Amino acid sequence: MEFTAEDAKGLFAAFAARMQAERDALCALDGVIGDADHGIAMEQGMNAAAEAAKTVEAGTLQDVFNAAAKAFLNAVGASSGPLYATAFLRAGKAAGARPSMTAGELRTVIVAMRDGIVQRGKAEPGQKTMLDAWAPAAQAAEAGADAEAIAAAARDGAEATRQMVATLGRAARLGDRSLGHPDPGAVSASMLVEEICRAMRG
Amino acid sequence: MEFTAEDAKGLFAAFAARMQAERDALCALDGVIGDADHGIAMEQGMNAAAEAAKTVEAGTLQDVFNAAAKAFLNAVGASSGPLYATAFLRAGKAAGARPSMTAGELRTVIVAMRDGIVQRGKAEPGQKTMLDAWAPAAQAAEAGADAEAIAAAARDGAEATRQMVATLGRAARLGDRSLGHPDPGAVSASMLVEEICRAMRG
Amino acid sequence: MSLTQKLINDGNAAVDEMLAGVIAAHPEHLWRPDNAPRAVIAKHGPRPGKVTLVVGGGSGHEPTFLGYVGKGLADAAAIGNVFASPPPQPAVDAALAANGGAGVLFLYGNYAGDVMNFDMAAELLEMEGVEARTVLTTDDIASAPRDQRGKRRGVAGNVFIFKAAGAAADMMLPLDEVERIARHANARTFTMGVALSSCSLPQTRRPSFDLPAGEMEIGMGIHGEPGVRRGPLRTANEVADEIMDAILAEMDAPRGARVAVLVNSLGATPLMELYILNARVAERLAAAGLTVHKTLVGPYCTSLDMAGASITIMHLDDELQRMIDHPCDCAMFRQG
Amino acid sequence: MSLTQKLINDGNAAVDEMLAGVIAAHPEHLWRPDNAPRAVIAKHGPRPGKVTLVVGGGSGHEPTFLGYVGKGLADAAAIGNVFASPPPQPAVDAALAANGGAGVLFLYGNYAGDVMNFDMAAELLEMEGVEARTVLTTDDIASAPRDQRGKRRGVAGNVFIFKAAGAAADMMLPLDEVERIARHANARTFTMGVALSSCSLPQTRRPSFDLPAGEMEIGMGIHGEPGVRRGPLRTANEVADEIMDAILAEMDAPRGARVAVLVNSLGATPLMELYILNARVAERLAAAGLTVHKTLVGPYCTSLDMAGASITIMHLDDELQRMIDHPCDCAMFRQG
Ligand SMILES: Nc1ncnc2c1ncn2[C@@H]1O[C@H](COP(=O)(O)OP(=O)(O)O)[C@@H](O)[C@H]1O
Ligand SMILES: Nc1ncnc2c1ncn2[C@@H]1O[C@H](COP(=O)(O)OP(=O)(O)O)[C@@H](O)[C@H]1O
Ligand SMILES: [Mg+2]
Ligand SMILES: [Mg+2]
Ligand SMILES: [Mg+2]
Ligand SMILES: [Mg+2]
Repeated sequence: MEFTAEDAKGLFAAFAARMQAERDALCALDGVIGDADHGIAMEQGMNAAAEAAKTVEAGTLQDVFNAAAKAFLNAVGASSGPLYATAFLRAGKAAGARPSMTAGELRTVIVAMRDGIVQRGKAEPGQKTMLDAWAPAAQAAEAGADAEAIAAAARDGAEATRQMVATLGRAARLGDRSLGHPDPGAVSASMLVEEICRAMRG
Repeated sequence: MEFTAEDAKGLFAAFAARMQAERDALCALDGVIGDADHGIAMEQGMNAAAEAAKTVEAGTLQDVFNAAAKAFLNAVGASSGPLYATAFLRAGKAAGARPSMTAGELRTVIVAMRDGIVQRGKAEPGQKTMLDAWAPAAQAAEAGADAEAIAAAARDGAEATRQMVATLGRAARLGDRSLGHPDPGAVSASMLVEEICRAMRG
Repeated sequence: MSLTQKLINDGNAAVDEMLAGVIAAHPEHLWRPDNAPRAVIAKHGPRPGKVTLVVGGGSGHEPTFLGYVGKGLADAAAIGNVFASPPPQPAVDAALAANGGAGVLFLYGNYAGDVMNFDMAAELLEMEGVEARTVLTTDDIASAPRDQRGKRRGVAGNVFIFKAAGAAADMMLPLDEVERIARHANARTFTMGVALSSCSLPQTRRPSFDLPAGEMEIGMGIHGEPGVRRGPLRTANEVADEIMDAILAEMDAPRGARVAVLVNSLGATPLMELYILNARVAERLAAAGLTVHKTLVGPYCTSLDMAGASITIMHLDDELQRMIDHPCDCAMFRQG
Repeated sequence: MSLTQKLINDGNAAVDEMLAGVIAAHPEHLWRPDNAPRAVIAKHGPRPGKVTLVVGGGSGHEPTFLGYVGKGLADAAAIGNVFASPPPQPAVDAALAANGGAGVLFLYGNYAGDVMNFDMAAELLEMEGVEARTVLTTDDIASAPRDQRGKRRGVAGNVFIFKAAGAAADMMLPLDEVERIARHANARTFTMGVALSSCSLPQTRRPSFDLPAGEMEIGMGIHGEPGVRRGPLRTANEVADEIMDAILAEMDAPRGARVAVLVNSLGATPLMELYILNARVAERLAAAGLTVHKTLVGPYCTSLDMAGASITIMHLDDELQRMIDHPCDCAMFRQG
């Protein structure tokens, strides 16, 4: 199965729709341990990314990811902006300056996104950040797991942030009070991974 | 039955106790058509008046009323301050520079208070003010009614303010919206009249 | 019902503790006479031969009144209990402590209590041989019809009216002139506000009135007095439009006229919302062909912790513009 | 649950509408480049040879940041969405529009998002040949232990730290010096706050967190981030004491030292409560033998419509005192 530049645009549209639907729930999660805006950032960012992706004419996969990266960053700022902008730039590089790839190669996109997030945010697994969803997803992808399993790895990773004490980002000042609450960035990440996996299955 | 300067001090103590007990209810009434502070003004004013009255040594009835008037005014300001200060000054003049009078002469005190309120506030009956309790009470007192009847006249007067449209004071800007709500100043006035009538009965 | 959330100690002591904090914060601007703790006097400003401008009223409107005491603005303020006119004594104390010997102007909002107390103060001053006049501010256009201007309340327009009178006095104009300018400023100043939540008094810590979520009170006074009507909460633009429609109709200024604008928080409404309102106010004024000479945005005349805002427009002429531009240096308001 | 009561139009447009209202209100102080609507630049201040001080961060803290743009203070601000760091572009735009050619200092609160975005901005500037440095403010003593000062958040102390750096730049000191003074100011500035209610974002209009009546959050951040603990709401004096105990212990200033004080509203808490707090702050400082050189009281660094307050103490030395006393003329903050 092929994954074309048009499919990439569709993926960003799916991201946007999902974040729109989850906006208030993500804000509520962020309200418990952060500043209650994560759903807004993700919704605005993905809306802008999807818009920008849509307007890429006859471009390569990389063109689509690059346009999305820039749009996400400029619409959002915040923590999510640089993290996802860098992730998309890396993903675009991985997908390459070509009109399409196989859907299975979306695994390399997941891995690249993880790498971009690490590059920008310098997080390590276990610090209760979005990386705790992206890292297990990328590991599963690197191991060649199927779409279902990759999505499950991200979901489990997000769920596991409940038991972590935050040491990076806004919640890091909370100490033990962050225990018991999932990290909003990890939860939204697992949703994005789900959308990518849906695209992988076609 | 005699009403002595000591009894006058007791009367102010009774005013203070009554206003303390009714403070929040009077504030709530004032909140509907005014600024929600009438109970506070009356409590603070009567506390100060009772305190000042208590410290008058070997004074006449007039001395007690004068001390109370000054203390009430300085503790309160607001609308109630000048109105009750003037009322107490007039009441003191009526009671006279003598150590005591008969309890029945408290009727002249009620009349004098009404006169003081009119002098200071220039209200007319029917404008939905404290005068609408003091005026019927004073009329009953002038007619020689007994304590019970005077108190009832004040209560009925206060109750009747419900059906009035305010044309003086803070509520005057409300127009018809003041209809259906009693005037807080009239309600507190009827309570004060009750306390005077209780003293009249001994 | 639980008490409202406030950082206070004892509700009855709130005003005096606040004043202690004000004097501690602004020793260069303000002082109080030893025996007059409710009279706040400007360190600089009062001087021989100058008309003494005394403002005042109930507490809970900070920075009104004491924040506008200073060189170029008011010489002194008489401070009342929360939402309660001061008694006559602090007004007398304030006037005497700042007395420049050229007469006293009492300038304050039109409320029954204030009128009675300041009138008594003026009588006491006259007894001491000090000439005292009174000008009442009546800028709240929601509080009485146009033909009953004298019955209206004084609200946030105080800021501009005090400013104009303070400038006139600072220019050493005689009492007649200061009074005339104060009246002139008041006649050309128009305010209307909306409340989005009740305030609550420190003594009771209960909401002064009920305002259900989703509703607003239009034409709200600055003491929680009900306004002209209740209505569903509208957008900032709709609120600004309703207020500007009313003000522009009344002000009836020709195209090309200049105005001063105050977008005021009633206490709990933050700057973001005020500036959103101002964006629309500026649009409406431009559409009416009016030139904005000066804009103030912020908590200038509050109602304790009430959420809501008011819009004030002063219709300038050359004289008022000069007064509004005149420098002033108060603890809570500086300019020039 | 019903929406919180706000005077806005569209939550997503709130920041841009606010900025339109700010520019309309303060055309003498502020302007925006045509293609950079989120960069706010001082009309006066930036000039050749002068270090360019750029501040910035999320919106919702007004008058922080844009209110401190002006002669003698910041040259420009980069404006983010509500509680969200601006992306790199407005920071670059702001720096270039105000560029004096003597280097740029980015000065902002220590938050993960701001650090990432401003670092990207600095990289972009370096690519254009403009030297850019960064100083993070970390004055919130409740946000990390003393030995991890670098992890702490920047909160209301921003006002004093920006002021010191802005003065240094206005005195035409070189980039090294401006940076040193900014770091020095930050090291000697200590803040702690309490929240009495949640804020709510204009986009969601839901309380950001639950805070039951009768409780307060101690050590609250300025974005509604939870503080160090929950506790029953205490009196103003108890709150001031808890904060002052913590600050005095950390500041460790010898008797006779001078301090600057900021008693700050988080948005919905009115001046009366702030001045009541200040009365106690002044008492505590006097008891510690410290001299109050300057006191600011008001909404200086807010969290939308949150109720609550913070206390900031800056431990002055001769240099910082000079910087704090230096005149400045911003739309929302003037002095000297
Ligand atoms: N250095 C980092 N590396 C990876 N993820 C991070 C980092 N810092 C923060 N995050 C993630 O960002 C999320 C918050 O994003 P968002 O709410 O949009 O931004 P902000 O914290 O600026 O309000 C956190 O839940 C966390 O997952
Ligand atoms: N001119 C007046 N004459 C008589 N009573 C008046 C007058 N003006 C106001 N009042 C009374 O004062 C009451 C309000 O008193 P209070 O709440 O203590 O003062 P304020 O209106 O200054 O807050 C009103 O309910 C009314 O009864
Ligand atoms: Mg967040
Ligand atoms: Mg009242
Ligand atoms: Mg009152
Ligand atoms: Mg944020």
